[in-house]
Amino acid sequence: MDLTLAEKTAPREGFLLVEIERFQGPLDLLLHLIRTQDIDVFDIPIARITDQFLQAIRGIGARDLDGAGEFLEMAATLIRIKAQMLLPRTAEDEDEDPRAELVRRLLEYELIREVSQRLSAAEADRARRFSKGFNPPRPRRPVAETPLQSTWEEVFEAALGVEMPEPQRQHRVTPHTISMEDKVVLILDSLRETTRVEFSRLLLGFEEKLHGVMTFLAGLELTRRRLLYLRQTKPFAELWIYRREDPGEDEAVEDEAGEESVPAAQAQPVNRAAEGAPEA
Amino acid sequence: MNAHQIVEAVLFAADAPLTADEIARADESLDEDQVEQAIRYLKAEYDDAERSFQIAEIAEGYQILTRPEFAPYLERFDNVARPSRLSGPALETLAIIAYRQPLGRIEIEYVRGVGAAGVLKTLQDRELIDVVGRGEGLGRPVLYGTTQKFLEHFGLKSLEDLPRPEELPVVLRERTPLGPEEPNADQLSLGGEVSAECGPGDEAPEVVESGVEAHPAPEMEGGERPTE
Amino acid sequence: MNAHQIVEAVLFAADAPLTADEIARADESLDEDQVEQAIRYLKAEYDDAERSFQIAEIAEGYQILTRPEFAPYLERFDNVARPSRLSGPALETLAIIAYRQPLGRIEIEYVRGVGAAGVLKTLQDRELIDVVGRGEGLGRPVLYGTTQKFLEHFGLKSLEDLPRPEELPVVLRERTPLGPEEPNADQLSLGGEVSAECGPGDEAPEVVESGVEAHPAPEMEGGERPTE
Repeated sequence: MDLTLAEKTAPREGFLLVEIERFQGPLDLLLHLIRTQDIDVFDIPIARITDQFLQAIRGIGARDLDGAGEFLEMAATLIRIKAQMLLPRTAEDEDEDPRAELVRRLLEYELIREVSQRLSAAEADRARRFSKGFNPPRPRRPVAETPLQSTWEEVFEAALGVEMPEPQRQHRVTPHTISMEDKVVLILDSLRETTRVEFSRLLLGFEEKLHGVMTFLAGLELTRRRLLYLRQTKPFAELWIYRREDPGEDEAVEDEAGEESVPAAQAQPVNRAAEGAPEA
Repeated sequence: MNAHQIVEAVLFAADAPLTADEIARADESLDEDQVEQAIRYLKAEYDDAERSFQIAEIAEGYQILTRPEFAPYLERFDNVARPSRLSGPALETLAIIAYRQPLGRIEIEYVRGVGAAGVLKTLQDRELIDVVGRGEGLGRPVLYGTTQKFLEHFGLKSLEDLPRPEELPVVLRERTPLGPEEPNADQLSLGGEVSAECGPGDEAPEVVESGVEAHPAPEMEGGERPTE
Repeated sequence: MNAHQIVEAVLFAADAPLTADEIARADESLDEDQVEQAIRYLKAEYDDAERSFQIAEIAEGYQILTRPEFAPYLERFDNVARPSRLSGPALETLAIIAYRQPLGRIEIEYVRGVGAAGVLKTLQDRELIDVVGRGEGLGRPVLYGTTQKFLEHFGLKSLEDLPRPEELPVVLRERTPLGPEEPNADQLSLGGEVSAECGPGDEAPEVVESGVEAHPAPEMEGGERPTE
């Protein structure tokens, strides 16, 4: 199903000017696409929206690798829904439109957006009123003398919640199948701190042949999106994947940093289901 | 010394909203009712005399604040502290927590579609949210709720001040529902359910469980603010 | 907007005494004389209405303060002890210190991902933590540890009593150096070095004697990160 991605996203068709930086996440972008085109949210033309979504995030990788995973995750969800829509429905499936969960999320997110705008207005109103600027220091009872109610259980609970910060943010992608979008994430991640990576390195730890195919397709797609280029010095030699810098950017700066430290390709994806996240 | 003078002095010296009960601690002779009466008296006095400040009702309490009309004059001063504004992601995250508390990080991330760890830490450090419990699931995830400071920051009297989901003009909802079936009433459908049946003009239908919990009893007694 | 209203608003919101000249900057239409005149007007108004506050002339300028007669009420108000709880960030910081002590602010901030200066101050004021030594690195950073009072309050016999079950996050169970992968030895991995000599149960190394060192001026800004 992932092959459809490359075919269907014809560059000019239904072109929408979208500045990806304006959006706070994939749902925000999706909401924008639906609202601006006056689309019925209960009957989303999923193929069209998917194409537009992919087109909109095309430029994102180079500038904001950090946020890319979230957008790509949504892209994967859209592609999956699109595929499900094409499948003949069995009797058990019939009660749930493949788009239903997405619709719920969109409606809820829209509501949250509206509330956050209200909050923003309330914040602005409050900011126009000032409290007393100065109060002479008064003899206060030392904090240490006021009774403390916190218990050791609470401290211990907090201890259990301490998380070591992740060395780098990991993209969470649901690895249902070997999807091209997963491979796109893998490649972009690998190129986060280095300018080039060997194709073979991206396959380390993956047994199935399909991984190679999908990684290659992902490489081609990213090449098409002008995020990278592929280089092979002679036939059957190692295929190198190079990050394409923005035209104006100084390549030299980043060049040294990476050379040695290609992040282990297997680091991603993290199984999101394991964290109890609902499946899209 | 009149009751309203004492109340005024306490309000004047406080650096955060105080409840009537708290104010009453200033003197044995005062009780909550007297404090509230004194506040009504002071409000009228300030209005009559056209004071540049007024008594605002915030976070279930009272606080003297300048009237908004004077903001342009005050904003010019370095000596006047201005609270910093929250970012879009921070506001959205707060909105989710305000309506759905208590809830965990995973749920918040699902609603926004993006990671929330950084924003949550920031909001916690600004004391706008706090850990209010732990969930049942794997690893007993930490659950967040809004705080007293949250109400103060937005100048809200209570969580009831937030609009109910049905009251919000939500564009998408105007459309016809997707299907006859009950949308999955799982923990993640604050707006979804409400939206399925009710057009913007209608009265809210019988209140849906999760949507109504939009205003859960906030567990924040005035006296028990988090330290710091 | 009257001149005296503007002057009142400025005096109310300013965090320090202001001279007539400074107050006049609130509006182009104001000059020093008008400000002085407005202040005389306000003083008379406050006297007539028997307000609980007044405009005091302090060496550097003018300031609104509560009248001294009301001091007893404010004092009483302050002294009604209210039990309080530690906030989520405070609990988390305390937990990190309890398990990893002695350690410095930089490391705490690294684990928590946000500034810790305010929380550390709170815990110090509560006498739950204290400065117990200084690290080796650049600037010999202050190291924190828990206090006797910490043990007493939480009913622990000793630091060896701290439960260390499997579920405890590795970062608290093991004393691997903290910091980004490339350990910038000077700043970030001091916990590792110090820990070599002192397990949680031991006395902390080189205890700082004077109380001065024990309570460093809280760098309120230093550690805080901008809101997200």
